[in-house]
Amino acid sequence: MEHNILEIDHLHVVFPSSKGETSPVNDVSLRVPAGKTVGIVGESGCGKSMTARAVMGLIHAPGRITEGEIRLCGRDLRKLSEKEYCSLRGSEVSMIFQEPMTSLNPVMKAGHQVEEVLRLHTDIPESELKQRVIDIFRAVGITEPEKRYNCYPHELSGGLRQRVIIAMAMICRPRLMIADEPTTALDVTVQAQILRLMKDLVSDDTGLLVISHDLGVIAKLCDYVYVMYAGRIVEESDIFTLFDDPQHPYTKGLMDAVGSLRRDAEVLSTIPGVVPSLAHLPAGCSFCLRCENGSDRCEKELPGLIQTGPGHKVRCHLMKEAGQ
Amino acid sequence: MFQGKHSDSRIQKIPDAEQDIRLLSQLGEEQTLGKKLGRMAKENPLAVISAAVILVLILGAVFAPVLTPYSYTGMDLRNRLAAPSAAHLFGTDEGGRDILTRLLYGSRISLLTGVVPALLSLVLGTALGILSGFAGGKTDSLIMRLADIMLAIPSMLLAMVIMYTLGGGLGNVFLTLTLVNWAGVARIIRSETLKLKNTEYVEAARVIGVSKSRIMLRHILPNCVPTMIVLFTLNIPSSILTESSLSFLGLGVQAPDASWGLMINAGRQYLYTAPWLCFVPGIAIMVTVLAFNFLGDGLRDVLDPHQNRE
Amino acid sequence: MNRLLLEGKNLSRDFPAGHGRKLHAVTDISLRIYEGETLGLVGESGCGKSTLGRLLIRMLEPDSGKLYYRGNAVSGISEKDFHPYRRDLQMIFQDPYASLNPRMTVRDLIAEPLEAWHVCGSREETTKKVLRLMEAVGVPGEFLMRYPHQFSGGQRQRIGIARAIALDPALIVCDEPVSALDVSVQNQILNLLNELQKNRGMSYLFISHDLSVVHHIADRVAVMFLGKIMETGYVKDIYESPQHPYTRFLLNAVPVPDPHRREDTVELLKGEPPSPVDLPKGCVFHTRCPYATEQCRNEVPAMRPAGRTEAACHYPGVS
Amino acid sequence: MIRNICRRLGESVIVLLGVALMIFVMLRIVPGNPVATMMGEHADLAVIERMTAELGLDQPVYIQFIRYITGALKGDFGTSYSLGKPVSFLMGTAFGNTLKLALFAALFAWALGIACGISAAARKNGLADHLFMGVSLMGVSMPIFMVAMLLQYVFAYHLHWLPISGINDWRGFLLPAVALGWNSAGSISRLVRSTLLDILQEDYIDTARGKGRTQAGVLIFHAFRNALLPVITMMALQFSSLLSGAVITETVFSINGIGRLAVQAIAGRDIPLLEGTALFTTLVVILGNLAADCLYDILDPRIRKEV
Repeated sequence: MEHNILEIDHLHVVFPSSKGETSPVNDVSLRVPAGKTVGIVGESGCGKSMTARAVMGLIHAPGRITEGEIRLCGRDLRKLSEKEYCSLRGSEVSMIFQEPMTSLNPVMKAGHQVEEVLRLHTDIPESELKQRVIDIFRAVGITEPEKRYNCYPHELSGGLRQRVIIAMAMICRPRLMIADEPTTALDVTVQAQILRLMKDLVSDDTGLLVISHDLGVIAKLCDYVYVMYAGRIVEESDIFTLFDDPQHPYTKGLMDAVGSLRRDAEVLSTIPGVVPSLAHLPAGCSFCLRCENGSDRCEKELPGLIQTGPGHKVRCHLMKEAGQ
Repeated sequence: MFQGKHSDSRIQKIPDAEQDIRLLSQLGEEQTLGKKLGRMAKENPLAVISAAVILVLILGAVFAPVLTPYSYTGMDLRNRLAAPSAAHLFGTDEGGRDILTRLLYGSRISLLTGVVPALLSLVLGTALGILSGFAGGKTDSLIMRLADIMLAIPSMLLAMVIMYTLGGGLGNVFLTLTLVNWAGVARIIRSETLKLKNTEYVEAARVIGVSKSRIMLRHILPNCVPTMIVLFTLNIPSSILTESSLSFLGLGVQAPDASWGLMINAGRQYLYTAPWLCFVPGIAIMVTVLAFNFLGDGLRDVLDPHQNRE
Repeated sequence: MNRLLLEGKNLSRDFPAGHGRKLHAVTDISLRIYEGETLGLVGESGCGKSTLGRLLIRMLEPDSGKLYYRGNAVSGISEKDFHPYRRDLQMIFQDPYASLNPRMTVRDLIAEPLEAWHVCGSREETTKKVLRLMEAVGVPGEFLMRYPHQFSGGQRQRIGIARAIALDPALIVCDEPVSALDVSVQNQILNLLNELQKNRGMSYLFISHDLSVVHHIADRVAVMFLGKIMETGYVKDIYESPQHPYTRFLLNAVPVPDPHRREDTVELLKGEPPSPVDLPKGCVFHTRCPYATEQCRNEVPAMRPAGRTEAACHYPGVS
Repeated sequence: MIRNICRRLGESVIVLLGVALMIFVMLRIVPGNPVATMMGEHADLAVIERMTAELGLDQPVYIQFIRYITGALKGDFGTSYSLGKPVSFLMGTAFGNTLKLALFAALFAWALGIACGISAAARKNGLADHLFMGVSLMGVSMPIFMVAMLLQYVFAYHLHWLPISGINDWRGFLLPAVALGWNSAGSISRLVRSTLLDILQEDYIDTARGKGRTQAGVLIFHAFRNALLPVITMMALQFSSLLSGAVITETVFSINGIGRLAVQAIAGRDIPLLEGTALFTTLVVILGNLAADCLYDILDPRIRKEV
């Protein structure tokens, strides 16, 4: 029987602002099963990064989690003290950040930054630390690891820095790794290398959560996908069903936009309009103003997640009608 | 099904999420000056209080003759070095003159020595700074070397040397403080100009064919304004402090003009017998400078593009 | 074939890289842009594509090389003599947040080129023209007096486009105009650019790192690597039968948004681009090329016809 | 890096020459013959002329300047009119005192400034933050002579804990050093705080927290190292303002230092002495900045490794 590494239930993240509170993450529930890679896909500002930060306990003030549960291997993370959380970060759950150029401390040697994780979480004797780091460098495909150990971040290329960050995230063999747009800042040829490396990150008793706006990256890595829009999950499904049979109008629009570009259509598909402001979300479906089939009901009543097939859920009133 | 609907007017009216996200992550959103000041007023009550204090000081200076029954030169030798009392709120000095009265009149000089040099050095420094940053080459190195020289000499000594050359007096104090302060302004405005010069919107103006002088006036100068306001507000207290130090050494304004620094200079020999002679004007200086600093800090927090993340 | 619009010959440009060293951004590039076409310029970050774009419209001066606009030599002439050509050579920028002066209203922003060239007689006339331009790019006229921060990224990019087309230029250099935008908005802008080209007949030099975007919008493509053009040709030929190994690796590296095709079958390029400060001898690609020979390490390959494209490779079509 | 230092050294020499020229010219355009001023109203005209010639003051200004510079290079800044001794001798004795005072003050300012800055940044908008920043701003806003007189009044006059003036032992330095360093401590703590707060927004801080570093660990092991760079530059600049402040502090506490010498020079209309003190102080400031630049290069790996 498969078990879940990460379970998020009804997570709400709230940011107070001058115009009242906004919720970049609104009633998000998701699962990362052992041995699987799960993706969250959505456009900028949909709350996908904020969800990842919530799991890491790294939401910047004044934002805070107001509701919901986050369980890592059964432990409720929201009940942890800050100290307990610190001992968890890096050892049980770790994050691969988006910007390799700025995510490493510029005045520390790359090797020392990775070593730091071991120092914080393990009792490995001082004499072995360096060897461990060099081993992990080799494992993530860093050539000449002994030399790179002593390099400062500015002496490394973007791809190498991202490998260092991955090394840092995996060196303590955490149960869950979160990759927030891990290849967005990289060139295509380097991105392909990093994606290939990331495919091998998951083992039988760990999980990987990938955050991306790029359907190509998601298609390459993930087993299961959540689509987010304006702070809510609008569709979830296994990867094949999602790409073969997208149900939510937003997901369809997104797929069409990407698909028409690839097919080289004469006129490209677009989703009309812009993402609504989080401060002015309609009471009902947040996509209703951009949706072709939006009705009065959509504007007023928030649709729930409706099961349309095995493991396939969609947040849309049209679905219910289709199911009835 | 979603094809070619980008001109649908319904869509354009939906407010934009990107902005909210930017606000959320506390990245500075471009706002108008008025809005920023409003934000400061809301988030930084100290800055508002400081502005009020400054207003009170200015009113006190302007209406000094109305506010006090005493004359500021009139001696009253029977009443020398009187301690603070109901009649003389802050006591009297060695000539029996009311200290509150002298303080009010002195604030005219002290505020002027803050504002006038700050304004003059702002104009001079901004002009030279923009010129230096925009022209580059020889003009740039000439102006910047000159600024380096001015900045290398400790400001107090520079002020002393210039005051020695020019002699005392209010006008010369203005000139001296301007000469001491312009270089700092020029440097900051120059680096601001260099940054602005490399922005995409200045490049975009160049590609359109906008002339250089127009780029300086329409694109660079207006975007320097927030920095200029902050520099101006922070140069006032530093000028007041330098002037008070100069007057304390007897090098600043000359009697019968009375600045707060000069009052302290005169009262110094009575420090142990009549400490209010020194401490009352001293506190006045501190409060004034503090108010301008608080206001300047508040303005910087909302105006300075480099500090906007707070 | 349409008439030749702009031609760059042997353009080179270095930048100081500190400590007396040079960063070779563009090395000996020759390029032609024809009337009414879209030339896509693709390459990874730091390959010099933005520099090349700016060299071609003289927003940057080349260290060496010549520039011809409709047959007239426009390099080596003074800035004043060049000024009349400026009108015809416009640009759209990457970052819609940085390329509009935050202190100017939409009206002033779009009027700026009109006023700089005294296109309209009066203020009212200018405003009318501004409104027409806003309509053309799909920004509602009622937003005339708004400031850039009140718009979304896509709308700002539309304002930038309105500025660029205000003077009816013959060529617009589009420097990564959609890379800062989300995919649904990106498609809106691409549709707009296509529509404007159809109506107005200008040429685009479309600079992008995104191969699918270039595939869609370009008629011809030039692939750049480390300051050199590796391959040029019609978009169909480049994407279907690339001759230069770099082009092939680049195309293979793009992740396909289709989970059924995610198995890793193709060979990936090893390593990362060398530094543009210390260019490799011979072919600049040889350090990453699995087919490199002694000849590649020593001899700079010339651009020559290969298959249906032109490639700068000693062994075009090798695999 | 060596090249950088050489370039800066060259620039410093140019700036120093510029300073010398400026001060020299400024003091020469003072109306009236300085010798006459110095000797008083009743001096014999012939004597004045002889003195003028002796001091070389009848020569064109540029010749005087060249003479002065060549002299200064040999350590000869001329003879003080008012004190009748060589300027270099006077400055030699005074400089020791000023340096000691400035170093004590700097030590006090740096230690207090950094400690306050870090604790304020650790909890932005917390109690410590408001308290320390309020005190710092007061430090920046109080004229040095006020602080000095206040300290004198409270600790020497009322409490008799420390001497009112004079620097016979380390206790004598205590009040002047605090008075002088107070202001700098304020500037430094404000800079430390704002730099740290800026750095805490950087991506690599998230990385460090993601590793499991505690808030304090992040602040000390990651943020402070990076904050040190701008703070060091600031400290060097503060050294210049310390020397400015020394003029006042030395006057209030009657310490025989360079600053007091400068004040005496002005009182005695003593041009060589004023020139000498101004130039020498500037030299010290420039050397301080040079040292800070080098330290910056050593601390920042981004500059260090690029040879």
